[in-house]
Amino acid sequence: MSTRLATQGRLINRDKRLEFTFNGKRLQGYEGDTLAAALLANDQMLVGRSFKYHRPRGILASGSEEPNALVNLGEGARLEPNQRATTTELFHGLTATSQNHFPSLEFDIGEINNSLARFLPAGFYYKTFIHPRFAWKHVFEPFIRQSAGLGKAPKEADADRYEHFYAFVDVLVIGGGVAGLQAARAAGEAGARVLLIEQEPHWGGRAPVDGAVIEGKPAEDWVKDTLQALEAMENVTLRNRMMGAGVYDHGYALGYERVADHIPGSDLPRHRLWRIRAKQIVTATGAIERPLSFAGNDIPGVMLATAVRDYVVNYGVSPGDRTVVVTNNDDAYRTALCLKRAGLDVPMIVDVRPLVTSPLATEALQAGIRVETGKGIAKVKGRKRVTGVALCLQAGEGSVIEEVKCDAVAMSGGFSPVVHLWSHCGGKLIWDEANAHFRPDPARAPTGAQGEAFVVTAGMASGAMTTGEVLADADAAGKAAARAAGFTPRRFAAPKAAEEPSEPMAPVWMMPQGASYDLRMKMWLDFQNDVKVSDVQLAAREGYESVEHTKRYTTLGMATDQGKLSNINGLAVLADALGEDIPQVGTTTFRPPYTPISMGAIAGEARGEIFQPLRRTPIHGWHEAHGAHWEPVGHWRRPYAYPKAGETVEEAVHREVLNTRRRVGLLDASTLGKIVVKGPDAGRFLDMLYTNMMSTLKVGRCRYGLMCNENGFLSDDGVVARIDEDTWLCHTTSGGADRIHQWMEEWLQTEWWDWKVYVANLTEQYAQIAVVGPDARHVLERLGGMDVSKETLPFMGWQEGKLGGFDARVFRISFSGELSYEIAVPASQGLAFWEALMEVGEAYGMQPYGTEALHIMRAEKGFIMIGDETDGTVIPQDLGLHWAISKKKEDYLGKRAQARSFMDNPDRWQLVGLETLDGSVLPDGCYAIGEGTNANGQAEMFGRVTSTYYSPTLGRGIAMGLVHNGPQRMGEVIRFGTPDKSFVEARIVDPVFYDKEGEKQNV
Amino acid sequence: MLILTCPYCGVTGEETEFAAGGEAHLKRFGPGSSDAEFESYLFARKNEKGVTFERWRHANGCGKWFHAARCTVTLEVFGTYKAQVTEPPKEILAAIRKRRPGWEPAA
Amino acid sequence: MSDRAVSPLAGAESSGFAKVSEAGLRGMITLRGDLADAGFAGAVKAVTGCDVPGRREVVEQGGKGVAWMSPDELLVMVPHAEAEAAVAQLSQALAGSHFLAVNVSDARAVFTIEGAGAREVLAKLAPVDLSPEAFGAGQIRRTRLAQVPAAFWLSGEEVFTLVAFRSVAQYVFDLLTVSAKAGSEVGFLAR
Amino acid sequence: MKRYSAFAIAKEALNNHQGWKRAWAKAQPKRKYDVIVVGAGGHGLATAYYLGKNFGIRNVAILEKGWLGGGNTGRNTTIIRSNYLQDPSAAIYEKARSLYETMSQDLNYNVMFSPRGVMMLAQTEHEVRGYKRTAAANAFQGVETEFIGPARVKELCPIMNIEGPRYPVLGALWQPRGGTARHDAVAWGYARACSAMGMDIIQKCEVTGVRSEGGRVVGVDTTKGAIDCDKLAMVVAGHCSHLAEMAGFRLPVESVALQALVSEPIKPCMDVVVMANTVHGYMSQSDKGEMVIGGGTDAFNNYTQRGSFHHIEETVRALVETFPMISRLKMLRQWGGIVDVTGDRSPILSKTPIEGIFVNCGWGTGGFKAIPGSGWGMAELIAKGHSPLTDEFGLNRFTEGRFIDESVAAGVAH
Ligand SMILES: Cc1cc2nc3c(=O)[nH]c(=O)nc-3n(C[C@H](O)[C@H](O)[C@H](O)COP(=O)(O)OP(=O)(O)OC[C@H]3O[C@@H](n4cnc5c(N)ncnc54)[C@H](O)[C@@H]3O)c2cc1C
Ligand SMILES: NC(=O)c1ccc[n+]([C@@H]2O[C@H](COP(=O)([O-])OP(=O)(O)OC[C@H]3O[C@@H](n4cnc5c(N)ncnc54)[C@H](O)[C@@H]3O)[C@@H](O)[C@H]2O)c1
Ligand SMILES: Cc1cc2nc3c(=O)[nH]c(=O)nc-3n(C[C@H](O)[C@H](O)[C@H](O)COP(=O)(O)O)c2cc1C
Ligand SMILES: [Zn+2]
Repeated sequence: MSTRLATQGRLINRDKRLEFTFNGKRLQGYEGDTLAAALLANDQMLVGRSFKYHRPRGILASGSEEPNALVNLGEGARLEPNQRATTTELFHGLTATSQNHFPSLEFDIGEINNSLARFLPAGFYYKTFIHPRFAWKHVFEPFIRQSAGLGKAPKEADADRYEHFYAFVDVLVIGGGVAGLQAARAAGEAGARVLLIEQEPHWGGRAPVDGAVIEGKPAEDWVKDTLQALEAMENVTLRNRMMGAGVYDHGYALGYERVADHIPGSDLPRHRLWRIRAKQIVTATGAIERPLSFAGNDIPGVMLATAVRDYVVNYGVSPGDRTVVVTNNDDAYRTALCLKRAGLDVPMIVDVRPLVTSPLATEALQAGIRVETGKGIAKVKGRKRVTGVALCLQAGEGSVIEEVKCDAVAMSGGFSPVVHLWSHCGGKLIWDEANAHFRPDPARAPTGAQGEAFVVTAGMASGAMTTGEVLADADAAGKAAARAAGFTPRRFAAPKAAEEPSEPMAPVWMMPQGASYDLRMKMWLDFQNDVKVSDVQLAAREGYESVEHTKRYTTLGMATDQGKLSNINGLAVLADALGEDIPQVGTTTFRPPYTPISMGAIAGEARGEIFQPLRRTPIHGWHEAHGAHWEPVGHWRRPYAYPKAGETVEEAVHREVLNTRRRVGLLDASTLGKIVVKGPDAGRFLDMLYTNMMSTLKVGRCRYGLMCNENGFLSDDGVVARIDEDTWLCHTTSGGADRIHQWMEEWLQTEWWDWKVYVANLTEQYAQIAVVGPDARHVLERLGGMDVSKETLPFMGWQEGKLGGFDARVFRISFSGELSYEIAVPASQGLAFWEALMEVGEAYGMQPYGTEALHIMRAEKGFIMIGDETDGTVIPQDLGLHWAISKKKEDYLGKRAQARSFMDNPDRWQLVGLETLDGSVLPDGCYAIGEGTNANGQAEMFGRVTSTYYSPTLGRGIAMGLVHNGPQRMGEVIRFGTPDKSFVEARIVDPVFYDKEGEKQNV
Repeated sequence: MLILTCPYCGVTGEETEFAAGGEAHLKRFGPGSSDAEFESYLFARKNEKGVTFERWRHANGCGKWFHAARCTVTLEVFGTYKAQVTEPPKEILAAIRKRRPGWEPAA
Repeated sequence: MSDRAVSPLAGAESSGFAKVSEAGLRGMITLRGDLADAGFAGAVKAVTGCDVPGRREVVEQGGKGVAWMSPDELLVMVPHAEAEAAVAQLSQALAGSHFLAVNVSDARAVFTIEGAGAREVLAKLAPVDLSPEAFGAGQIRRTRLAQVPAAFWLSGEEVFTLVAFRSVAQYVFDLLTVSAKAGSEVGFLAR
Repeated sequence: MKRYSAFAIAKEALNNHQGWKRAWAKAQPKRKYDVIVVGAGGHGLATAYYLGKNFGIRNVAILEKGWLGGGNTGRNTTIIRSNYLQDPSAAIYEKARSLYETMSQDLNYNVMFSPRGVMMLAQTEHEVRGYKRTAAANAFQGVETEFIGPARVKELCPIMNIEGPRYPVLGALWQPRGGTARHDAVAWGYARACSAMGMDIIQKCEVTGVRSEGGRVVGVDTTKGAIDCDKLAMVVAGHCSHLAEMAGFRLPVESVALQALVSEPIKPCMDVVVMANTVHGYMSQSDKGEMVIGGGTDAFNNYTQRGSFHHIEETVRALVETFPMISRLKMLRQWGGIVDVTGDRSPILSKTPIEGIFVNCGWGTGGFKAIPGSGWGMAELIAKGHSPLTDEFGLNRFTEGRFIDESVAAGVAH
């Protein structure tokens, strides 16, 4: 039985009872409990099922290393799968369910895998399910997938919110045990800005549980005093419930603060992800106890010895009435003594070491505990709960000497420093023979921005094993970090701890040493993923010799605990199987996060409306209020069309085209890029940027221009206006504005830095509105204030002045083929100007139109669109734009590229118009298909559709496309293939479908 | 997550304030250059495993392009310098040699 | 036509552990040129009454101000209605030299973040050390605010002025508002 | 080689699995080989395999500086599809995809090819057009794809939020027989088959120099000594520039870090692979239950196998938007790989300025799916001097300005 004790429980508040449910059962715990402690207090040792064999599993540990006790926490929009019960703080109303079983935790049909375990060794699926071929997809894989996964998949969107925080410190100390506290103190006293973080809700780590004595007082008191001292320091910040999740390059560290996990439903952000930039990082992350590998070490009731102690001391919970302790080191004796003190029975301490005479052993003997040395456990008895252990000689093959009844086993295989954070960014390890663990090699620390070491370890994380060593090491680490961050440490001595003499541990990787196969296939290394000693040995035998191969072949260490308990044991077994030394075999790579962190925290505030910036023009609100159907264009959102009640989007588009062609339309063109280029060398500069000549443009005039990249491909186009002698205004595509502005800056700063040119991106300074259609001039005349007649403002001219009282710059340019004005007014007045236009336009039937109508009208005129006719592989020559490529210029960006053999070749796909024979609309993006096939058996393709629309103006489909030698093939009928492999015939025609002579725009 | 110092505005900021811009000190080849010269200008990258000279822009800051000498294996930065030069300045070379004795720039 | 001119969010406000407001229209001029040139400094002084600020510095006085944006660029601040005139005045004063002066008032949105928690509101969004030791009065920082560029400085003891692009004004306002949500004080910068 | 089967397992089970032999032999370098392949990733191993299988060239060594399959082959998000736009790409990726269909049988090693279907979301009009174009091209390239509407997207992937709020799903390019495979198993399966043909797979053997005489390759120097060869295939992904430098030429390649992450395992909830390129993230669920997630690359050259965390952030942000239910899942592990990105983002399978040296690189962020096709073509190139699968992927395309640009339709190449 596991149960609540009447005494002990330093972390719980017995005055405050909390109710919770587990698998629907209503249970009670105390404030301060973890869910695991509360479950144990309610005798709920069985908490889940393992991944592969569905073995019954109990609570094994008391912290973040726990592999078994994973639950579905909460429900609905607050369901969180795979939550570790050992790190979940109990709160009132908590609901949890166990995972990975059907129909119930107690009776799980998946357990059949357990009886088949012999047939399911590591990597069995690589060797089977191969034949028949279709069966993998239809039978085997669905079966394997059904059994995949642990926790339930949430179905709903998350009800909580998350945020980020940027913190800059001199010294970040990770881990708030006595080592972390002392390191923070030493660094803080030196004057460094220190942030000390601890994943648990309380401070002090192991020392108070272990009964350490520091500066003559119990560790608990020393912790309290030290906390007080730290809190008094202005330059030190303490933060608990905050895990050091990862250490990255240049002193970047992630802190995962669980702000409101323990108070769900509060209005606080659930998690806060701290992005910490530290000059120096101290990892004082302690050490993790290792399990021992004996048969049945996974049966509920077998626990880590320190965990057993934690439950008794911290929560007043006893995991069992009769606990057998099995160990290879002195520390587990503390557990035995602690149980004894709590009035519980410890029938035996099983110690693999031949002779133990340390003070702790003496104390145990004095307490009346039977100590069996040189022995091990042959196997644990029981299925869903330990009922006893069989004792054997450690040196032998497992013949049972004696059976001992018990309901719990506390095991200790020694301690491994928590080196994860040290290793994330490249810190290297050394093998410590005496303690049989890897510890950080201070000579090969992670290096930072200047190549300097930026991580130091402190305490047990360094491999220090007694409280005295821990404190001395931590004090030195804190001082070293402060010094490296540019501070002078104070010369205070490190605190002293009472001596803790102990006897050396004895590494034991298998119990007993000569265990048979049957025993080895019952010795769990990775509890969650069901990897056993026999599996690692099999991997080695089959040549998966690299520790990385073993990991991937057996899945050792790949579970949610990332092998915190299993990795060292596993690689020791591997080394043994290979006959190599452990350090030679090495570890797998430690990767962030230290323990899993929520996706919500990573995404932070970026969800819903602020998932991404949404760029709005000054007229955005008007469009919204008038039913715009939106289209994302970069981060902008532009009206695609404005459907009226009862109208489809397509109908709206057609109406907008016709209305603009017949009367007058209004377009919000504010997103167009507007870049001013000024200086004595501006003309020369633009001549390099554009394929055509811009230096010769007259003041007051506009010219359409093309820009290519150095690879020769067309990258942007737009109308350039010359403002004055040394100033040009370049319009770019909406998507191109920022890119082209940066492109200009790049060339000016990095290539032609001696040219006198300044550029500025004025895109957002202006609202730009196109007034388009036969009545456009009338509308502007109504507005009044400026002469917009053909004579004063001819096609491709611009002028500045007042229009309807607004400061306006009016360009007579046309992307539709109609009489058209584009008018720029200051953005702050954009909405007012738009509304003024709507008002005077009413008499002319003016209606707004969206981007789709714009696209159709430009296609009717045969104008190219960047992104449609171009795709990054098209050069201007392909588009028949030779007229826009200056022959006179020696150079422009892209010119040399266009002289390469493949581009200089006249034999390319070139722009033409396309008309289906039946007037239908060619499908988007389809290809012209020839008769033959190529060497790879693909049909010959010799052209493709780049833009295709139904033209409301012409009442039939029109298209543009790139066709092999297209312009030489006018009139030819070619076939286009559709995705369903049928064909549509189309005739090659001139790409200008409407008003070829340009009479409509030139009025 | 690198930190870099912009030599123009002096800001020392994290990588997200900057934009990486590829190999530094490329010589532009235009009309009249050979196919090989032009191809190498556009494509043949040193892609050094070790000390590299590269371009960055202070995108979320002063907007200026600058150069950095960085190691692609350790990610340490030896220094940053202005973009208006055709080769790394002496101080930068010295800073590199200080930490990489005997290092010579690749041809 | 300033009576028809509206600021991007019409002075929207929100309050949590700091107060966030869209600060209305400001006149702003991008001025590029040789910052070390005496004539240049004179023109700036004539328009704003301020000296050319040092690297990453900002000066404000009497509703006008100048901020250092880059080695060849200043942001000149004047009342919104005076911006065009200021551009003209600068252009006249600098005529003959190589410079650029353009009105960017309407390309910007301006915010203030006020209160003891203002630093933390920004520190949730910008990768900048916002401790008082690292960032004080008279400094301007151009940086990234979540996913957009922004610049800010201290206009008072606990008042930040923040400038971003107009098109993302709503996004910036929403970001600041969420960051400032009451109860979510971090307690790191202001303890 | 002992054949793998359920029967063999049953038999071995009774023998306590003591009878299993090494999957591939431990080998020491011989003095000389007909062909040396540098790099025991998927592409190197597949190249060797098809040299042996299709051309009978078996005096082959595969040299690997670390552990075989430990490069990008062992750290990729395993997406397999062939719905590429340009002819040469569609040809090689479809060849690969079709070889994946029978790979488990061909190699007698279950690589768990899972043709569960891959969809690439269209979330802007531009993407809709791009993917319709790809579907149209694929129809005539022998690649089975389809442009599907939002309702079908939702039906295939119920956990997706197709309504936005920011970028509603307008449709998707759907390749029903795209999918995933067990990445490590691909490397192991090929290694086992190569070894069975008598080839030497030599691990922990780093090539440190390339020797040539009169413009012709004669051998390599390695950490296990000098080895001679008639032909040399460099198939080392992110390290190709480094090897090319040893041989004295430069490649149009840059090495950058690409990152990925997995969530904790949950019960099956997603039967297809989804790529969302507008917001930039992609996700699938592995047979073990983790959500396997990938995103973009760092823009600077990097050889560390670590990347910058803000890319993880962007990716996760995008996917929480697309799949709101993952918000309460947890990231279990993140990692990086060094990928080799070329000037046009398409691979290079080519002869080189040094006679006898061939390079296979530049697969960048998307070469896992190509492994068998690439090996097939590369083997033919090495054995016969050219291959229809590789002809268009030569280095000369950069001189000529003849690019194979895939980004034009899809934006990304994974
Ligand atoms: C995070 C990530 C996600 C990806 N996702 C996908 C995906 O979903 N779908 C997809 O199709 N592709 C994906 N890719 C790309 C894919 O992984 C690669 O294109 C592919 O694995 C490359 O295989 P390879 O055999 O060429 O290289 P690698 O597998 O990298 O093998 C090259 C080998 O060469 C060895 N080597 C290097 N130098 C030497 C030397 N001097 N001497 C000896 N040996 C040497 C290396 O150790 C390595 O083992 C992804 C890549 C990454 C990093
Ligand atoms: N049992 C033994 O054999 C033995 C031996 C030596 C010392 N000890 C005791 O253990 C103490 C060791 O002190 P210590 O401070 O080195 O270790 P510790 O284990 O006491 O403290 C480490 C602390 O770091 C925290 N932590 C770990 N990873 C973290 C992360 N990623 N983020 C945030 N917090 C994290 C843990 O929650 C813990 O509170 C000694 O004082 C001694 O009493 C025990
Ligand atoms: C498709 C895929 C699935 C993975 N699943 C897991 C997993 O379930 N658990 C885990 O720990 N790692 C998983 N990994 C990550 C690997 O552990 C490892 O990080 C990755 O292969 C890179 O190797 P490295 O971290 O050793 O450098 C997975 C990797 C891939 C490519
Ligand atoms: Zn700067």
